[in-house]
Amino acid sequence: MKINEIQAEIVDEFSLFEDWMEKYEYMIELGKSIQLIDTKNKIDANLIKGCQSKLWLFAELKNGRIFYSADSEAIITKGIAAILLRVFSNQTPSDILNSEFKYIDEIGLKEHLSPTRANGLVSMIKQMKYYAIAYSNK
Amino acid sequence: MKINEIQAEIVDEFSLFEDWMEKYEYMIELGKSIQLIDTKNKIDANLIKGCQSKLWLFAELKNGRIFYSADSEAIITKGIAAILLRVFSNQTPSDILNSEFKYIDEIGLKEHLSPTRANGLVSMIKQMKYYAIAYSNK
Amino acid sequence: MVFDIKKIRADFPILKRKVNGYNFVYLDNAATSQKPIQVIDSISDYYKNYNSNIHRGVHSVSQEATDAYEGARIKIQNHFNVKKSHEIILTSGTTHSINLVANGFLEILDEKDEIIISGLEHHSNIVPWQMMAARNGVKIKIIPIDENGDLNLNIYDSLLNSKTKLVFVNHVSNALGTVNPIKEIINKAHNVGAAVLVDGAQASAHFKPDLQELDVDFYTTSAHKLCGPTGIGMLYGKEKWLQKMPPYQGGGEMISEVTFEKTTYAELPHKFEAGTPNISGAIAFGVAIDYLNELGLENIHKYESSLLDYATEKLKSITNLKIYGESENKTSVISFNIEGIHAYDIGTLLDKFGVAVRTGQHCAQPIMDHFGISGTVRASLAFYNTKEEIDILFSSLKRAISMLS
Amino acid sequence: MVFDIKKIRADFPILKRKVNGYNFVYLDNAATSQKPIQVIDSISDYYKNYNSNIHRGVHSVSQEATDAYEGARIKIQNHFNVKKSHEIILTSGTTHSINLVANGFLEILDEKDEIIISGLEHHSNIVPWQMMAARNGVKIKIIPIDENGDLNLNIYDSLLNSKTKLVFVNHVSNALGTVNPIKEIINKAHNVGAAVLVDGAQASAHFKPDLQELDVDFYTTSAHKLCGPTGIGMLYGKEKWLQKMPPYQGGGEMISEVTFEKTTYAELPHKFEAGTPNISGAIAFGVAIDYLNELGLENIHKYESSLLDYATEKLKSITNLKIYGESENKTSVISFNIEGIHAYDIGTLLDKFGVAVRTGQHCAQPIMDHFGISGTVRASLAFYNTKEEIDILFSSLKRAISMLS
Ligand SMILES: Cc1ncc(COP(=O)(O)O)c(C=O)c1O
Ligand SMILES: Cc1ncc(COP(=O)(O)O)c(C=O)c1O
Repeated sequence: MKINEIQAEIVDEFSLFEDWMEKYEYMIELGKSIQLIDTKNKIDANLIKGCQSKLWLFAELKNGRIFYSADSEAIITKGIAAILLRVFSNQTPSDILNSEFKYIDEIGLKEHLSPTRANGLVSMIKQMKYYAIAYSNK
Repeated sequence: MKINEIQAEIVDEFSLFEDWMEKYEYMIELGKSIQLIDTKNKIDANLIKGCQSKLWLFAELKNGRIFYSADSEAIITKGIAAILLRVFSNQTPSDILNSEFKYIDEIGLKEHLSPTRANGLVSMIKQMKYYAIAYSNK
Repeated sequence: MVFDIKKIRADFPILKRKVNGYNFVYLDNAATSQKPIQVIDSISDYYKNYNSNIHRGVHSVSQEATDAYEGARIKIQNHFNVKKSHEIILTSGTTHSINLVANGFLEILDEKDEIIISGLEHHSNIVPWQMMAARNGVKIKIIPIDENGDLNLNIYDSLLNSKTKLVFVNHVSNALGTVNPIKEIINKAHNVGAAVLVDGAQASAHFKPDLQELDVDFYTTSAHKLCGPTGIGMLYGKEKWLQKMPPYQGGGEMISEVTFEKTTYAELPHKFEAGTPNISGAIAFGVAIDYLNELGLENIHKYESSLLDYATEKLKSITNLKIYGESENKTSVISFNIEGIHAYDIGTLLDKFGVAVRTGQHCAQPIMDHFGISGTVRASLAFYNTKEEIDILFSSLKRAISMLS
Repeated sequence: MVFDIKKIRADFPILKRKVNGYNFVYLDNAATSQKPIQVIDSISDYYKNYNSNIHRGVHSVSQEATDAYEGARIKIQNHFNVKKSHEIILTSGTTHSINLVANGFLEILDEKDEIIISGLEHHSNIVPWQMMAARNGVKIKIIPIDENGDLNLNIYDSLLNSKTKLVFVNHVSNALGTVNPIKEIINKAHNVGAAVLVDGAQASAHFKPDLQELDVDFYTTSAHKLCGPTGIGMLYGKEKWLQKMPPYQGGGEMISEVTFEKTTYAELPHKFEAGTPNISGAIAFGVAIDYLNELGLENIHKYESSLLDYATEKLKSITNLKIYGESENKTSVISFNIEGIHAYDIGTLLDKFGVAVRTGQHCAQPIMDHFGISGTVRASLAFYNTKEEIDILFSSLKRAISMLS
């Protein structure tokens, strides 16, 4: 599936919820099923800066596609990270670099993705794109 | 005349004026007739601090009474200084120390005698009292 | 006086707002206080009616502004029972005040000297001293804390000696709410000839210290912590210290004469107030102090203590909730964690219910390191909070926990 | 755009007041500007609706306050055409900004280096460098001024050499209104490898400089000079310099990690913004910039120029009146004296007529020394002043002179 299609799919899923509590419960569920970073990669070098809770991100290239894995101490951060992984994982570097991450606003994640927010998710998106840059030169 | 009587007299004089302009013209006149400080005493050591215009003050004891002399670059400051001299000059140190300088408020000088005013007149009154302290020990 | 909480709350416009659809429950008072309308209006009033630069103006409006600014200094002086008004320096806040003192001692101290920092300090009372020590080589010692969040005064005794020159302690810890025994700390320091700086940022919304009676050398606070505006604070310093210390910043106001060869500095307090100050801020700081005094700091403290007891009891009924900082003597701050749940998650969900708390290290990383945690959830209460708001905190917290478990 | 002066004046509440029974004529704009209601209301709005401490909060109101504060930084960045928002440091004003830079260069420079200060500087751009030089031994050289109040650029050329590390000049002189040829000064300094700090305190209410085009290393201003509140200002610094300079103040916000052994500093701009900043001040600073841009700085400058011409001509018709500072290129400032009459007397009587001017040295004693005078009367005009007000200045001045002669 293409990045935009995945985003649309997620927006669809979230549109079923009646209130923020259902939405957050779902995010928390997503957090539990995140593509977990391997323990050997859960090191300081893979920490994302600027979060109140630790947030690790890792990426590998397989057959021209990037596969991300992550973890966070905070389950809500982890849930949003899981959504980001679902959107960007298993895509080519160039698709990742050319994508826009905008539909997601519609599911009310915007507040978590403010550049001044202390959860590091904006830095995580940046870091995901940096990986894409790095791997597109390979 | 006693200090309070002199103050009352000055208040009387000022009460004749109809507006601030007449009052200021009179103050300027008073400035011109100030008991001028002798050139040899017009030195930095006799400068009053905190004025925008230089203001010199000197005092001598004669027959148990203090005689002040002063000068200022600014004629309005000089006028008010002249009023202060008229109130306190030719008085005994103890009378000066025990006096209150309050009637003068009634003639609208108060604005010039605020502790935060940049004309140094509050410091001048302080300095006049310091002279009185110094001379009362003699 | 009866504490008329309804009337008090009506003074604070922000308390009427909604957050995420819920009534706003503001429990982040240790970060910054909310402002009563009297304080807010004093700022507008200044700009609408008598804004002007101060001190050097000959015109009437400048004089009005100067009188109001200097009047604020006198209100602060009286509030803290300070002897001379020029011992009150108006700064931009506690952080600025402490840096001013650290700069002042830069050349007074050297590598033979020692300074003591309490283990409960905010970064603002740690980093300036580390920066100073990096320049002059002073040795830094730390007073450790115990399990309850109290300073270990026995160890403090053992750190003091004739080389000790300065001691730093906050009046109240922002992370835990511990009220430190500053009188005892000051006396002991003075016995070895050391001076003491007390960081009062967290205390002054709750207490009215008598600085002469305390005999403290330096005391500082930020107006924004006590119902005043941001960008203004004060430093009290004993005259002898303020005279001894060199000026911190150079500029207008703080000099009496400037030539390119030589500059003479102005007298206190101006020596330490370079540049155009925060005039409206200072005036509103004075109004905030008036406001607190009208309510009465004793009444405030009594009311807050009962709120704290109520909240502590309720929160303790939650399984797996651990409170950090259980000093006998604390202000209305509750720092806590729920086992197995990250503070950030709790804070995020509480916010969804309209409840504002702080999460994280609270600029006091050494305390967190002491407890071996990465942070806490901190609910800090003010005199305009109510039991009903504590109930909302409690029920929202229970729902958050059940969502996160 | 037509400059609708009536509409503009209606934005400034203070202009409606009386002083000593007369209409208030405010001609002390170089000391501080008056504030439009938009700016005043933005402060109340902040405290009534979304006051909170910033950056570290997880709750919504903290996020709103953070966004507004960081939004102000971006407004400032765009206004001055700065490349990166973290090159804008929010300070408490120009004096603070310059001291921050002086501290930053304290250990970068030593007694083999030279710095150059223009002879037109405000004390805030002299004293910090003297204080720095007293510590690191740097040699200070001065660019003298000529009779018109212009800097002597030939002498400037001769002062520059490979030892020159820093050059300081204001964009506009507060005492005389001279607009300095900063582009030329910057280029020449860069030719010998020196960095330039431009003090823009007097410029930013009149011009909108393009800092990238100027290629200046540091630029600073105070919000209170440009229709913003007191207690807030900005420092622009090129990223490479800001990274090179050590932090100025220690405290909250400016660190990324603190232990008692070691502290790591946060990234730009936070490295230089220790402690709780003047949040409401920053937001209102942004609103002031919006206000000026809505009027258009070009329009403002054009209007003020015509006011200046009108006022200069009128004042020159007064016998024995001497104007100091007659540069071809000046802002709407008239510094003058009447032969045989002290500036203080003029100022005092003008005030009696409701006209506010400044008298004295204007924090620029070296300029006064240059002209061999103890001070001047300074009338400084803003875009909300009118020809009618100049007429009142003129007639009041004539009456004052006749009273004093
Ligand atoms: C040219 C110049 N530089 C610096 C300053 C100092 O600004 P502030 O007092 O806002 O720090 C001023 C204002 O008085 C000024 O006019
Ligand atoms: C104990 C303590 N000290 C210092 C500070 C720093 O105060 P400010 O940020 O106002 O400079 C704070 C506030 O966060 C504090 O709680």
